[in-house]
Amino acid sequence: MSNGGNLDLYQDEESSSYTVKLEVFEGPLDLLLHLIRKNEVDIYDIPLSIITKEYLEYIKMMKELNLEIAGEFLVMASTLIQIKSKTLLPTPADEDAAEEEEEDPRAELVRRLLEYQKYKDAALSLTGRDMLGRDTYARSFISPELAEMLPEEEPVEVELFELIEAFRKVLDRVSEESFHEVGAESITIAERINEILSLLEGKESLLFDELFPEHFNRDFLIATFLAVLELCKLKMVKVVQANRYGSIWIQPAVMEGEGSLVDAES
Amino acid sequence: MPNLKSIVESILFVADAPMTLDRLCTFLDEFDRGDIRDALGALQEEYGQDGRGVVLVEVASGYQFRTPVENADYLRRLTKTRPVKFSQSALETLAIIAYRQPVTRAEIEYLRGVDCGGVLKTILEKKLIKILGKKDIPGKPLIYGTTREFLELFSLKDLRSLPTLKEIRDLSETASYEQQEELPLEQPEDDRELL
Amino acid sequence: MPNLKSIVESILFVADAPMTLDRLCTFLDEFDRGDIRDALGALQEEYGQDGRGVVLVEVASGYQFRTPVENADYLRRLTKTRPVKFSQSALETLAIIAYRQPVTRAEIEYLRGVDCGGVLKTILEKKLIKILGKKDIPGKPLIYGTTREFLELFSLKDLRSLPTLKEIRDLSETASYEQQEELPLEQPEDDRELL
Repeated sequence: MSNGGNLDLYQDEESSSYTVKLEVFEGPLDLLLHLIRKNEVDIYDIPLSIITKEYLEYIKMMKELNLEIAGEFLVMASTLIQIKSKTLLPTPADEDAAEEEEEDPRAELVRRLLEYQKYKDAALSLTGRDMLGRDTYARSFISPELAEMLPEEEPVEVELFELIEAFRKVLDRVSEESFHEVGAESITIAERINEILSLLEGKESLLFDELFPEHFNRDFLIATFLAVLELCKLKMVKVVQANRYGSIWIQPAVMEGEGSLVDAES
Repeated sequence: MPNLKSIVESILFVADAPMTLDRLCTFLDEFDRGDIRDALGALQEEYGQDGRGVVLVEVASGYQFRTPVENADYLRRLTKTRPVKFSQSALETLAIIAYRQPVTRAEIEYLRGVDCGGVLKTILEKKLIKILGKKDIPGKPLIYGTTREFLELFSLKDLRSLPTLKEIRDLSETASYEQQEELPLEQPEDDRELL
Repeated sequence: MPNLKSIVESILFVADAPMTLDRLCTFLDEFDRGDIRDALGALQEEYGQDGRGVVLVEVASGYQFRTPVENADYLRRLTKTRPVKFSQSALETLAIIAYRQPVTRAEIEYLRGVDCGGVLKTILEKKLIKILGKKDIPGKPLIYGTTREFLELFSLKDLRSLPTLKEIRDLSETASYEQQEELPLEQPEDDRELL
């Protein structure tokens, strides 16, 4: 394992864009570890007054430099203050409370700091390894020998994340396009009526929510809603709700009269 | 002291095209051209021995490691199981079907904005989607849905285990802390102005 | 009479990912598994000699030809892509996922103390982690784990070869190696005057 020196620990954008050099920390835990190490104090016996003061000074400095202060830093600030005020409380005198043998209010924080330091070290040892594409190289292309032979069958290799990303891209594109050009006529109420009816076909009921996919463009949602209203008006569906806050169900209103509802409609 | 023969061997190994002496010399400009040529010669001899599975051939455009012809039949077996990557259009189409099934070709094409006939055929052949039936609307278009093989490919228990788009969007958006209430920052003493 | 060592060498050479013994045996099903293992051993020895520009490493549960570390500087001139570099946040997140998988985003964020949505998306896109499914707890959060590409990137034979996490006793001498007892966290006494 070579080459551990090749690290670029603080390469986040923030670090370069300000003239005043302010060390960048990965988060409040990182900052706290830094302060503990800098003050050479015992992590199992953190002097909260010193550490809290310096922690808050750091945040103040970020503020003065107009750095965006991530919410986590503020949460930790309040946690520190809370812990500090807890340690200031007098130990309860009565025996009942004493028996409970309360944990040091700092204990949870110490556990988190130690745990975080463990993974910080693990991250460091990862970059110290022989990294593919930095310290060692492999043939990352299809050898000409193989390329010349056409595969006969093609198993597929794909990750779930790629599938979802693909869908997200489609939807991003669609809502943009429909916003600009496609317009309301692309999905007519009549189309949605037919679709709802075919969804209902052979079923006793359909969850109202199922008609409204989570992410779809506004026109689609409006058309769907109007289609349901229209179907109610035509007495082709019933909209029911089991109780006041329960789910809304759609049921075919005509159970008799055989034959497809959709045929009757179209 | 760098080992020139080893360096040339490494370079030829990772290069995806034949490498000329000239190009080698450009990359290794601190070395002598004659020494580089000698290194190539030594490598050719080493890889020229009988029974090697890799040989160093000199083609018109330079030097390249190749496999010997007598092993070609075995390599052909690799191509039979070589996993192919999905094209973006196949992925998009598959994703639309997964999330919108039952769905017609027209609906897919509306969402993608392009013809999908070819892609549909491909993923039908791979058995990742199937024809569920015909939609009872004028024209009676075919409707598509995903198959058991689809679930297996993505190690999904059922369709409900597909992550929702919201879960995926949340990944790129910020931060749970934004949902958080006012911070209890009033403290007794003098640090207050720091905040 | 086919030369098994030569065939294995050819296969490892053209394969674009580490090749497991199992896969080799599937491809070469007319050969004995023991013989294939022997061939691998002979190749490892051959490529393990000093001054070779190609070495045979065990990575991601398989075997792969790679270049030795000492030639990295020269190879960097060749590759158009800049060497991989990871931000501290990506590395920490990867480390947590590697050691604690399957793990949810909330668990990672608790451990790091910061939001990790953006980082997770980046390393998902780089295929270093993958979605393993959903955790069977309220809210059904997604769970993450590392991929074969993760092992390849950090030259790890498998997840078991990750170095053991070091327990920290004292920050000033970061990382003492020995395993540590229970944390002495209950100390009711006299810290109070420090405040």
